[in-house]
Amino acid sequence: MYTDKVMEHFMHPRNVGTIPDADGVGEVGNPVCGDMMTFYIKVKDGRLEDVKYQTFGCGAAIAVSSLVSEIAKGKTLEEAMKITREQVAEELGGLPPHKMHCSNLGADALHKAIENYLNKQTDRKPEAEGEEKQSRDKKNFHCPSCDFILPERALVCPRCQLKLVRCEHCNEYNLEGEETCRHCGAGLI
Amino acid sequence: MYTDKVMEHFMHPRNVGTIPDADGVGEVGNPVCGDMMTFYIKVKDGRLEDVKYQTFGCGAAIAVSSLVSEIAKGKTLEEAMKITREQVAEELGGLPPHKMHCSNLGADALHKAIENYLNKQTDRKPEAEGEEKQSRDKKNFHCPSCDFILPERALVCPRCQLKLVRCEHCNEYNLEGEETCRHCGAGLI
Amino acid sequence: MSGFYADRQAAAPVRPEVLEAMLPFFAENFGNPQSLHSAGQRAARALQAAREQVARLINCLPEEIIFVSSGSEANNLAIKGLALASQARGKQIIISAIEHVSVIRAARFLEKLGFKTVQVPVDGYGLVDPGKVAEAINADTVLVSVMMANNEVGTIEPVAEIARFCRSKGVIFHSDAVAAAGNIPVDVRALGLEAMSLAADQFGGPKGAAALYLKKGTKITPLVDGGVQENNRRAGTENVPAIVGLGRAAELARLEMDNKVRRLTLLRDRLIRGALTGVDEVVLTGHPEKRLPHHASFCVKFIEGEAMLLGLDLNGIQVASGSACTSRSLRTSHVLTAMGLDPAVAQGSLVLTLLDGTGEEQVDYFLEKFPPVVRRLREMSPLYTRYLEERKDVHR
Amino acid sequence: MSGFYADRQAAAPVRPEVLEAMLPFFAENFGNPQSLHSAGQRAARALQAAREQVARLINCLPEEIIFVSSGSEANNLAIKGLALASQARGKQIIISAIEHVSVIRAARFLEKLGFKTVQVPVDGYGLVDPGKVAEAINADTVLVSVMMANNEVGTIEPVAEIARFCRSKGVIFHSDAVAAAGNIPVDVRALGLEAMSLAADQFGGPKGAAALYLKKGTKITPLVDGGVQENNRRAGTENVPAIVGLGRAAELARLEMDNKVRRLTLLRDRLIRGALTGVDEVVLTGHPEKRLPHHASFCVKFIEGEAMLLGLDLNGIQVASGSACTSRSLRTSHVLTAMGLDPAVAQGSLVLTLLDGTGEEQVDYFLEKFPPVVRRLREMSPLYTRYLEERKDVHR
Ligand SMILES: Cc1ncc(COP(=O)(O)O)c(C=O)c1O
Ligand SMILES: Cc1ncc(COP(=O)(O)O)c(C=O)c1O
Ligand code: FES
Ligand code: FES
Repeated sequence: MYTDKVMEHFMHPRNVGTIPDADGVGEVGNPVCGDMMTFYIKVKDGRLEDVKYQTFGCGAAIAVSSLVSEIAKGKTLEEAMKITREQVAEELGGLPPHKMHCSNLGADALHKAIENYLNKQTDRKPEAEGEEKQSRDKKNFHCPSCDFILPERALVCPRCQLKLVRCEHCNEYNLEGEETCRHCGAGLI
Repeated sequence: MYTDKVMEHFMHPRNVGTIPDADGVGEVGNPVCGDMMTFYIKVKDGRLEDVKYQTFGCGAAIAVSSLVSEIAKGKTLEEAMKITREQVAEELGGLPPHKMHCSNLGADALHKAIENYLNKQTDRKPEAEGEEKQSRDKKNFHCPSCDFILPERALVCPRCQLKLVRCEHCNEYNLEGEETCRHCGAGLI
Repeated sequence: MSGFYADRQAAAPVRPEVLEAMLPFFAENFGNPQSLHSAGQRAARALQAAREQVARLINCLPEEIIFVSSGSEANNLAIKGLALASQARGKQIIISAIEHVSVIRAARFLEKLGFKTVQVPVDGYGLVDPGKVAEAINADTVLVSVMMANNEVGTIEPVAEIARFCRSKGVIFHSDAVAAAGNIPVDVRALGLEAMSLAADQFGGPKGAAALYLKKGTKITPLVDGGVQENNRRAGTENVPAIVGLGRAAELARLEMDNKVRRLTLLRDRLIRGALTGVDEVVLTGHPEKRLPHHASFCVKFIEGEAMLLGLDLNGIQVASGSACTSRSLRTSHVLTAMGLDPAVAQGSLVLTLLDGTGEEQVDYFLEKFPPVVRRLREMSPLYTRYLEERKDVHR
Repeated sequence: MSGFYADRQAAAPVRPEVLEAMLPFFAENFGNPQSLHSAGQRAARALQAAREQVARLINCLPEEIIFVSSGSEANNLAIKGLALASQARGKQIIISAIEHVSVIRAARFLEKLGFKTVQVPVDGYGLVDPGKVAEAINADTVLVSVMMANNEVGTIEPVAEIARFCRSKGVIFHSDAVAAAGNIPVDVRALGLEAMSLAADQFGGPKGAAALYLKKGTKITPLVDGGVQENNRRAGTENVPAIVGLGRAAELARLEMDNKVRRLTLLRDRLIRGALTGVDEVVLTGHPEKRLPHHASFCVKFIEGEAMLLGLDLNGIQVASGSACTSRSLRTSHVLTAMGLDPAVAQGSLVLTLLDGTGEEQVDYFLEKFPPVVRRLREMSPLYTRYLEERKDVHR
């Protein structure tokens, strides 16, 4: 299922650990869904002097975090912010479709750690918190396959990569190929 | 599928042929259904001096006619009228369920030939014709599996031996185990 | 001369190359393709390879192949699954009068759920007229199913034309190619099919492995619900050895197709010619040219098929028949009936289907044994006696 | 020590005796059991012999066995077929919350046709309370389905009691015994079942052969419509080699049952004891005693199952997991969820199922490799770090 590169990182993950006096910490995911990642960074002269992480998740998640830490280390903050999940997946020689969301996690956690560092610098309230609060008031739509909370107007689940179809009747998401809405029973065309 | 006894009769059928100056002739079946048997008898001193037959039908039908001719020959008319399909099937070492109707054919054709002889003796119109005429006026019910014309209130098709269930709604026959009537769509309970 | 097995339509030996490919997957590479560990992933790779082999045979994408357990299951999945998935658009389905029972009965099941089935008739050769299919399509039609080749009379249907009509009207077209695939060239893209059934045991593969080709993007309701196997469209642990066998058989069929078709066509025509000239009052059933290369079928008048079959079997020759007496339900083949054959004549149905390895000497052996078997049965047939008498009357 | 395959629930090697019994039916005795000629009749006899062997394993009549292609198909046939055949009497069906997906999704299919499904909950051991099933039955109930043993947590359910309740209320009872049959004694008469699913690959037989036991006289609507095979209840050419294998495996399972159960139970308990003492914060899932003799399942806290599975695989140990990340749908096993396990804990699911031939040395090998694999993953787990800190806080 996994490429040799994934397995190699899984067997020998680089930079595992925590940084007690980290300049920035970013955490994404949630153990309820089976995945959670925490990235720790040390910044010096605008560069990532050190990157460490801890991962609770599958083999892909572990390999992703290892790879992200490896490519991020030594980069400028700006460069590091440009690391994409496509890049991560590609450098790992590819990931199975339903594991693509794990490559999100790695970049996301790193970016969150950098944002956390930047926020501390400017001493302003982290944006993310406000956002999260707001989203808690709205109705969340979940992926019918993996329960991931979907962004607005999703065509594909960012987590499990399955194609989505919205029910015209109740607005809920269904998987492409389903005939009747699993939420309200209306026909999906 | 067939017993050795059936195969032996199939390979070497006894008494095949016609009797041009037969005392009685009996024909049953109909090529449309795949089976037809004609029995010819010569009667002397109240006994079947000779029995011959022709058969259009399956291996079982051929074996049955052969066996019937063999056991009938030399018997008194009364004895011959007592030959039953059960006896025929048994002497053949058994027949597959859906071939049981072939054992009917043999005894029936023989009995018809004897009746034909008796009718000629008493010079009265054969009963059967009147019966057949009458039945043509009534609605015939056919076996849903083999199309055989069923007797009144059949529980089992005499031809293919399948169990029957009558639809309470339209009175037609269905096979046991079916849920809805194939004729009117009503539920069968 | 150890005999002549000419009932390949019913069953055929698994080819040695195919069995060899299958063997490692029983006890060594026994993993479940859904397992994430190495044993499972070995099986998953074998499954994928087989999927590619089958896809190459019929020119589709690997992910357009759904593995199932039999031709009947493929047909049931197609008919029920495509109709149920499209029922919002309409409730009429169209099939031909000579479809395999698995198509006909699947359609009958749908009738209980409110669908309507239209049966398009065939001509005396068993050919479906594409124009009649087009006529039958209305706004309520969601699915048309016409077989690629008929298994009882060998006739090859004009599916490309029918597919074209369906496409122009936006109706899904499925073809049961169980008798055809692996035996004649089949290209689902060129033919323009949305769905097609095939089965391994019809071209040297094992029993227990078959497939439904389903064009990417076509919605289907599963027949067997459950796990995520076959991309959520057919649940149940995959029968890896059988599927590996199907894949290998597909590969061999593709490579050998042209030679095989050429050779078997010659052999078939020799058989047909010999049978028609060797015995009087024998008719060919199905189309004389548009027919499967390995398929020869007849009706022998005045006698019944099962008796003929037994008679030939005693000579080491295995054949099939569509007579009423040969069927467990004691009904004459609906195919022969639909073609308008006289019911009494249809009882003399005889079907020979040749193995790839069949040789001339086997065909000639049949042609030698066939006349005496017929003669013996005719001698005891009341119908033949009647025929002879009538002929005498005419000649007098 | 070449490793330890402990995922027999997913797949197991076909037993050599079974493969040997199957082999002649690929290329030599290749006939179609429906053919009337000698080649067909040889196959028909083999089919009948297999039917008798399976019947003897579960104490039913041979004609009460319907051969199908997988456990999922058996379950779909049972749930859909029994419900559809009884719909005139009512439209409610009852299943447990921990049924196999093939049962759950078959019930979901029926919901689209107007049926209603009630799911009976389970306790923390995964046990169904027969009283709760009885409570759920109402005048509209036509079918109850509760599995004999759960494949993910090994718990053996009180089906005899549930069957008794159903009988007293005139409701059909089906049990999915795919994980149980062939592994523990199953007597359908003594248990009072109307229908039961089993699959060959769960007890040394091949993939592609399974069966539904259906009590004589019970009406069922076929899933695969078509020919008269399996007494008109499952169409399609019979997979003779696989069915012969199922028969032989059933015979062997019956003969070896007592010894096997005794031996595996000891081994299982050694494994459970060792795992629970060898690593801290590991919980047993399922019932400690009412469980399949070859089945040991755990949740290892703070780490995720797939990573553990890969880590063990690198040590030559193959296991399964019910974690969200191991499933293609990225959902946590519904079984663990229904048992009320904390969702984060459920991610550490680990399932070991032992082969008949598993030895003590393999169990001990696992017990040696298991702690370091867990340790390595915990060392990189943010949850474990947090746990250690909290524990420190407490102890401070
Ligand atoms: C309890 C149970 N039911 C049903 C099934 C489905 O069986 P199959 O994969 O053969 O379709 C399984 C599979 O392991 C099972 O364990
Ligand atoms: C044209 C056609 N369709 C369907 C089938 C059914 O195939 P199976 O017996 O594998 O279910 C057959 C079987 O010979 C066939 O010839
Ligand atoms: S962490 Fe769950 S799938 Fe990768
Ligand atoms: S004569 Fe038709 S079944 Fe015997």
